[in-house]
Amino acid sequence: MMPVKRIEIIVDELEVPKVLKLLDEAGVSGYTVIKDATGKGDRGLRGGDDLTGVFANSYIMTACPPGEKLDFIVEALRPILKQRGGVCLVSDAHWIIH
Amino acid sequence: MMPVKRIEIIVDELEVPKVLKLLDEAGVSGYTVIKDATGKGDRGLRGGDDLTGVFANSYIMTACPPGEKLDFIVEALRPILKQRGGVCLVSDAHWIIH
Amino acid sequence: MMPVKRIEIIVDELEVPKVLKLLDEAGVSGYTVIKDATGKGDRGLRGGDDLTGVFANSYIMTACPPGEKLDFIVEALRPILKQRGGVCLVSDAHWIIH
Amino acid sequence: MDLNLLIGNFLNPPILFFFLGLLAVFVRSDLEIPTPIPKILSLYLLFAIGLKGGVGIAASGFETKIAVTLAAATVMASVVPLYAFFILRRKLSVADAAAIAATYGSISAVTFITAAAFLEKLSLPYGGYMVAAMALMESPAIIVAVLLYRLRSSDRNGSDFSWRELWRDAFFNGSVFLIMGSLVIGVLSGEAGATALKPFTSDIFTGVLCFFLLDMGVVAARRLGDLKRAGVFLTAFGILLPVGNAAIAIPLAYALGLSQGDAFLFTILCASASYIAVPAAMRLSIPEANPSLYVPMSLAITFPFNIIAGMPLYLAIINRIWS
Amino acid sequence: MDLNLLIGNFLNPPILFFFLGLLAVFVRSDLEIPTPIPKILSLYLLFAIGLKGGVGIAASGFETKIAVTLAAATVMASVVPLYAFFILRRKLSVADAAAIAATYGSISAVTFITAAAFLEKLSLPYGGYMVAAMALMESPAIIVAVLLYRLRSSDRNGSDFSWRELWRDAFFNGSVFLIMGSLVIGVLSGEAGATALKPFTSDIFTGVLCFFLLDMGVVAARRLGDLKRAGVFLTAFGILLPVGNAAIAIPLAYALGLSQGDAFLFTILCASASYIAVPAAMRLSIPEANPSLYVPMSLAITFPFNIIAGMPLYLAIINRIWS
Amino acid sequence: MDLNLLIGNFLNPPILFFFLGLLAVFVRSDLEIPTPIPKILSLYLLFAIGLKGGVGIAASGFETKIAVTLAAATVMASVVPLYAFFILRRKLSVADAAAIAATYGSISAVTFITAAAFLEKLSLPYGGYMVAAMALMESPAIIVAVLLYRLRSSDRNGSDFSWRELWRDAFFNGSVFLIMGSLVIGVLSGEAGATALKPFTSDIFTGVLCFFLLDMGVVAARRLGDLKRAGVFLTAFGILLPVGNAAIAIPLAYALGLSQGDAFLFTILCASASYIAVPAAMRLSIPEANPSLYVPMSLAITFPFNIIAGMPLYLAIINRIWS
Ligand SMILES: Nc1ncnc2c1ncn2[C@@H]1O[C@H](COP(=O)(O)O)[C@@H](O)[C@H]1O
Ligand SMILES: Nc1ncnc2c1ncn2[C@@H]1O[C@H](COP(=O)(O)O)[C@@H](O)[C@H]1O
Ligand SMILES: Nc1ncnc2c1ncn2[C@@H]1O[C@H](COP(=O)(O)O)[C@@H](O)[C@H]1O
Ligand code: NA
Ligand code: NA
Ligand code: NA
Repeated sequence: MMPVKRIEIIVDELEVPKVLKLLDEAGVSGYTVIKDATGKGDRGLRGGDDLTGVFANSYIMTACPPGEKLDFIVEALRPILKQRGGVCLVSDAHWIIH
Repeated sequence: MMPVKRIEIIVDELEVPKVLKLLDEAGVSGYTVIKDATGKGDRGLRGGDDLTGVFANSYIMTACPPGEKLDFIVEALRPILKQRGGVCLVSDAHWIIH
Repeated sequence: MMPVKRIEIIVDELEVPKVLKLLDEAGVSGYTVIKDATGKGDRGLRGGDDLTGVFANSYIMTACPPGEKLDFIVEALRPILKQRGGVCLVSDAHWIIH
Repeated sequence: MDLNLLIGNFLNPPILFFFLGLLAVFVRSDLEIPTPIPKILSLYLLFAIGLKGGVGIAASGFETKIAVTLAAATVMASVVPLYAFFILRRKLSVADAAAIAATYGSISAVTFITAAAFLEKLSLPYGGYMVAAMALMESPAIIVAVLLYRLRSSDRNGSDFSWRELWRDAFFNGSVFLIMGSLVIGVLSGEAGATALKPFTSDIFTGVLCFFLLDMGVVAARRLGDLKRAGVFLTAFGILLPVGNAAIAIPLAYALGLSQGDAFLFTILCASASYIAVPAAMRLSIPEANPSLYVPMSLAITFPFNIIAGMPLYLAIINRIWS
Repeated sequence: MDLNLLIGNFLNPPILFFFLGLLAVFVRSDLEIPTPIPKILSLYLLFAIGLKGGVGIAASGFETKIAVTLAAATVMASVVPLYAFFILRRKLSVADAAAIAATYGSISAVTFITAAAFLEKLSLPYGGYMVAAMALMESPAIIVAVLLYRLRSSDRNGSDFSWRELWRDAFFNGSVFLIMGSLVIGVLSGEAGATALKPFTSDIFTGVLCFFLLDMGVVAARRLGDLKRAGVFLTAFGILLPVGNAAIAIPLAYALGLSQGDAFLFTILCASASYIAVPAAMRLSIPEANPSLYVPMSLAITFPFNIIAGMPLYLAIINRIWS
Repeated sequence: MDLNLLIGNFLNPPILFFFLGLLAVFVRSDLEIPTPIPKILSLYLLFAIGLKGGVGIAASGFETKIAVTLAAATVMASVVPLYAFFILRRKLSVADAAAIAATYGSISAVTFITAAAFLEKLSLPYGGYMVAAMALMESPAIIVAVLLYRLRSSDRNGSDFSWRELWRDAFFNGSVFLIMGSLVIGVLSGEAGATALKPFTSDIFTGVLCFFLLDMGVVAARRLGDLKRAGVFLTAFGILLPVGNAAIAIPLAYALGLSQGDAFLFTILCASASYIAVPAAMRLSIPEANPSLYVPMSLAITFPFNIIAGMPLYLAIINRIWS
């Protein structure tokens, strides 16, 4: 089992393409997206109840080896999160290599 | 990056408002909810296949700094989980501060 | 709070029954499934945009005590992941016992 | 003629699609209506039946006979859970007995709708106010059951219980609210509104109902497994109580001088058991009760029994008595 | 007669269902249309109105008067955000002012659709090309607002800004694209296509609209809370600007020699505010702007005002002037 | 007249909406039909066509000619994958060859439905039993392909393979099961059922088909990228094999003495490729095969080719021969 960093990102549905582009640039091996995550944060309630996607979140998860990639992603995400809001959590995990 | 506790709660869709109220009372900075999580546990299969929400789960995730808040949440959740079933996991993570 | 291993599995929607059967055999106390996880990996983009389920992922999460169960699950999963693709992450967590 | 009714009902597309749904699960087909479609289909059915009822009332006007019928409906909905509770107490915990009592005291809108479609197929008329009766019958059983539960049960986990919430769950839960609302809108907008909405609320209605019952079949079959837990007593209860309720409802309807169509719907309401409004309310106000008992009972026993055997049976009896 | 219009509109099922949705939230009912159903309902409405418009154009043919009207529509959609911006700047940041200006410069397809249904109820005819006008009026305000924002704002976070993307968001966002596409398809397939699609696009239309407005009511009521943040100034703005726009649109429509139906739709377009296309575009190109201002303003103030009071008001005035 | 057919088909709303879907992706619009709506739309289409077919059979009755046609259909569905496999083996692995062979041996219900709508537009009649033929043609290719695969491939990963599961996936997968079920229900409920369901199954059918094809266009365009991997050989295969199958099907249909409408549908069935039932089955029983080959081939090449150029082409030839 390979130690990896598990990065969880929660952002506007509308920001998702930008974040995924960023992950591709970082060269992660892949990612998983769960749409229609509702929630609450500094920008208030986010019902998935609208037609605009302005108030809907998506949940993005990617596992990547610790090191440069991770730092690149984190640094690239900061401005987005700062400007557009959202959350990014990093935790440790082990990847079952197959 | 700030060390935080990542709390995951899986409960009846019907219990969600109660749990969120509890989280608000605990003063967490926010939370994320993913509806329509199906699953299996002590109370048997939980298809998302019903009209009542009685057999549907929701997944709730919140990140909060370790310490009192966490303890408050855990203690407040216990009776709910005991009575209504459900699961609560706590793990370590780092929050990208923006 | 009981230390547990948090196993996350992301596979084809079509593989889910097989994986859940496997988890039941391993005797886990339960699991949670989130359907319609889209994503990207070695097998390319996985829009949830098709009628076949061939290109849709599901997210499976189970918490189980460290030890044999875990090893059994990991070993049983490897061939499936190898052949059908997908990802399995294992991380540490604490279960709020109720 | 009873047999004709039975067969006629059996060959009714909605019923056939219910069977198709059951069959899908038995042959382990992966056929299923993905969430949240069943939810929206049921909202559509409530929306449509509510409007139909409202327009019907607007047309017929409001007579005292209607008021009497509505009163009778409310009374039945409050009495049924009482005797159901005491029957169930012989074998079950207070919590389970109360929750199942609520389930059978309340009504199943889809059963009502299927029955109404059955009447239309036989071109037997019915009054729009019966929809109002349905709406009125959803909630009382919930209140009665929770009262029984709280009077009889030692552990009241009063901590997080609130009458206000119960009241809201009982009278303002989505389905009750939507039927009532559509009913009122039907009354207000009357003929004009009716004609504008007819293609949506009437013409495609049967088709949507078929689709919905297809899903009901799948869900019912899936829940059948839980019945092992329910055992013989509850399985029998799931068939005999509806018949018993019908045995009370039919004479009562006769005494009230209802038309055959109205009497039939009144009977089916008393005989039917809830699986939308009540389970949600019970889960919240009687958490000790086991949903794997009361949901499969109403969904996998009483609902199929009513739409397959119950409807033709009740109607046959009514035809005998009225003619 | 104004009063009749008001009441007639008020008793229109779609409006009544909008109120029902509001009410559901106020009584804290759990009634809601689950995602993604509202999305698909709105796609259906755009699809249907687009086809209707296209067929209408195919029937009427393309005269210069149409071209003039379309030009006037585009001009209005570009001018409204200008003066809206400078009014808003008195109290708001450049970002918020620009975003709200875009919201009110653009249009609300659902308001237009509700207005069209209102006309059909009164059997007042309107030209299919008004749908084209609607489609044309969605985008200009977005461009204008972003221009204003980028000229006036110091921090342009130019980093991730791209005109190509803005252009695409403005002209190819899902709703604009679907209306335009359906419109063209309506023109191409003409009468033959129309008859084949009529049951889907016309007959069940009102019913679907009711369902959609039920959800709109729920969403609007949920967003009402955000209005505290908006305050008196913006709440007043949300009502007065539409009226002001109407006061410009009506004489203009008269000058252009539009029929009463077309004038009414032209007015409602100018008076309506966007809550689908614009918020998404603003979120991406003016991220500093606070969506909790511009969304609730258009959704919870302007939309209800227009469909409840605005429509009968504007039509009454038009009837006065034209007759 | 061929040209008229081509244009007439091209201006058919469903086809136009397919193009609109393609266009949406090319201009990078964010238009999309959110899941699970496409799924439910396709269930609706199967439901509706199944009922139509059943009612048709109930009306026409069951003659030997029908039996012969169904037999021929089954044979074609078993033979096509055979020769397809050996053609494909020249360039591809056993797994990929078998999976693609299954894809082209089986049928596309939506292609069939679009073809049926095309016939109705030209008011050419067809027999309800052709729907039965469609249902029968879905599964054999799956069995044949898996047989070929398991005979020819060294690595059989027999571990988790089960014929029972394969059988179930082939004959009881959701789409096959729903068509078959609706067909039988159509036969059982006959005229009475038909009239009750007509508004839902027939009137709004074309509209729903347009919506579904809009989504098909989006999905097909998205999958176009994968075709790079497919290369020239498979791209050509995706067009030439259908034409080849049609070249066999048309004379066969003539020999069987089918009407023009039935012959056309028989041809389109042989020419069409599956992208619902087969991919799911292949994924499970031939996991080595690459879905990014067989799905885009049927979805992004063969499906568009058939509904745009194939349908008018096949019909033109049939008209020539039959007249
Ligand atoms: N402490 C938290 N834990 C989990 N999710 C959060 C937290 N804070 C914010 N979020 C999620 O991130 C989204 C955007 O956060 P914000 O930008 O702070 O409004 C919220 O809608 C939540 O879904
Ligand atoms: N060991 C577990 N791992 C992950 N999820 C679980 C586990 N046990 C239970 N769950 C989830 O929690 C829900 C309620 O659990 P229970 O109350 O035990 O029936 C289940 O339906 C699952 O979705
Ligand atoms: N590095 C990763 N992080 C998160 N999810 C991943 C990762 N790699 C693959 N996945 C998920 O696993 C699915 C199947 O992966 P694959 O078999 O590599 O195509 C993908 O569609 C993603 O949803
Ligand atoms: Na009852
Ligand atoms: Na406007
Ligand atoms: Na074929």
